[in-house]
Amino acid sequence: MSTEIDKAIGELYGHPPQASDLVKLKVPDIAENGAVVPISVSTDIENVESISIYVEGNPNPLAATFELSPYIVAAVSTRIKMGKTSNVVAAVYSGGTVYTATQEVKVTIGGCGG
Amino acid sequence: MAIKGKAKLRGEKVQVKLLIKHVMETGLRVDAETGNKIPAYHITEVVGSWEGKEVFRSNLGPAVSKNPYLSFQLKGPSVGDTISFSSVDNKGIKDSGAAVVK
Amino acid sequence: MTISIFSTSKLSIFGLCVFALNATANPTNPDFNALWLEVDSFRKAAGIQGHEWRDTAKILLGAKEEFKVGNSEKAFVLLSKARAESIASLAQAAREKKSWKRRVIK
Amino acid sequence: MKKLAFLITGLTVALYGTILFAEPEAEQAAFKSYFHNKFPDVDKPDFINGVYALDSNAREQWMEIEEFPPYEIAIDEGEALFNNTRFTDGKSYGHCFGTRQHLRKKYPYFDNEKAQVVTMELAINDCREKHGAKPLEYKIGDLAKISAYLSYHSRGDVIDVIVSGPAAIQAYNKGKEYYYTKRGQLNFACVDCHVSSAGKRLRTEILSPSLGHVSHFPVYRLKWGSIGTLHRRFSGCNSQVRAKSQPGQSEDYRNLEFFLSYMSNDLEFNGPGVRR
Repeated sequence: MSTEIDKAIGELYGHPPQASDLVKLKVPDIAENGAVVPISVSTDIENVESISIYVEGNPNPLAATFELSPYIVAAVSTRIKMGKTSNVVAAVYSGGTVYTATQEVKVTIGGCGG
Repeated sequence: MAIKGKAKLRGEKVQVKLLIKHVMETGLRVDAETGNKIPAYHITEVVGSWEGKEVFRSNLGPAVSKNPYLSFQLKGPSVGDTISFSSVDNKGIKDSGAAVVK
Repeated sequence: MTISIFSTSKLSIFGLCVFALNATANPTNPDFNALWLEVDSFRKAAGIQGHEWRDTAKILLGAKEEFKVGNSEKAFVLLSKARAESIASLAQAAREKKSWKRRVIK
Repeated sequence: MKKLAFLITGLTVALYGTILFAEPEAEQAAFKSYFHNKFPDVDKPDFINGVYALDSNAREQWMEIEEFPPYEIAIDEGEALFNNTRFTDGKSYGHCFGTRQHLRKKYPYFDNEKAQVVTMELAINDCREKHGAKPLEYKIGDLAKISAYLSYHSRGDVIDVIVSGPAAIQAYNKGKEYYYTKRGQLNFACVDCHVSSAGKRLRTEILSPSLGHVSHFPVYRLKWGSIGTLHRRFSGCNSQVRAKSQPGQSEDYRNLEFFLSYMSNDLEFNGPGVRR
């Protein structure tokens, strides 16, 4: 993971990230179109306070954050823009620890679809 | 109301999905005619509420796709309950919508 | 100095070559407008048959602009390009009148 | 003697008619079986899903977007436009179309009086003009939204284009010729990309099969970031092979739509759709 994302995570949560298998990140290996990349983050970690999504190759890596209440199950989805092939990072914040998962998404530039 | 919402009870959880009409301009694109940068214009915050309580809050940056889609799951609401949504963008323009749990 | 900027080999095939163009270094070549109109008529002829290419009209406009500001050499280069395109598109139109039939799935 | 002549004339006309008919029908069968043989693993009805019938990675992302597709906004806006528009004479779209249900499957059809192919988009603007309103732009915007709304309410209906009579067959043949003719600087015909090369990659794209091409329009293309009509896509294809594109609802595009729709007869309408 890049220091840029480490920094962004540090700024948001005040704690350094640690990679964890408990964070389930679902993104395509190859994006259909960088304009709309479906992404889902879920975890079995309890008492999740926040989930955030980062795109390494974007000028501002932080794409979105989700603040969770006790009513929320830790499973969120959205769609993000990606300018080029890069790592996508999901961070889950619970009990003073930031857990992360990383996956590369290949972005090919569109031509003719149909 | 431009926020479209859907809420479906599946087992014990309500799957909530919402779609907001918004250009989500990154601030990086250049206007082909004028050569000037198109200023960033995007939703900054989306809030979901149930029975007057805020249950969900999301902060969005310009890297979220045009016409943002968000989905989350709630524990608690039952069929017939209303989940309401509101959003605001970086120009302060507000939007809202609601979905009845099915 | 004489620069031959138009390939004449293709032209004669289609009987469209009414002149062999040798653009001279004279920046105010009086023939530009006549040549331009002719290439534009080729473009239109291809268009009527549904075979005009995407950029030919744009290139022709570009040639006109360049000529207007006195950039004659650039104007003739563009005009030459537009001419080649419009003639090739006319050739395509002629060829396709029959050859499309070979592709029909039977 | 007169009777005999009449009979012979009648027989000739009938025979002529049969010969004329035989061609589109046989061509349709050949077209379909080409794709069925080329992609034996694709369920026949699944051809309406285009490239997503062929590529599972792309299909998965597409299904995720279809969970709450961006064209739903267009459907809502199209509904409002269709129901709330009042022309200066007080009439509405309802006066032209009656119900909003099952409209899509009426189009395209060959109008013998007007001697031309009528598409749904053309009919929408005809309605406007009949009631004193300005026609809408054909490829994008409000017309595409109304088309999305009407297509949505015809989902599941079956494509059933009729090619009957000499004039209709002529339009069909013109559409066919357009489909098979190479155009543009790159010298490509529709058939070059969407038949023998369907399923193959062209740079980063998987080329979609022509069978079922018309079923899912209008589409919200991720590349466009908006909804657009079939004719917007046609002009995109023209432009990609560096041919001059035509205005929406040009005679060529309508004839092409007529031909392509006939080729996809018996498949279901499933528009609007999302495409990359």
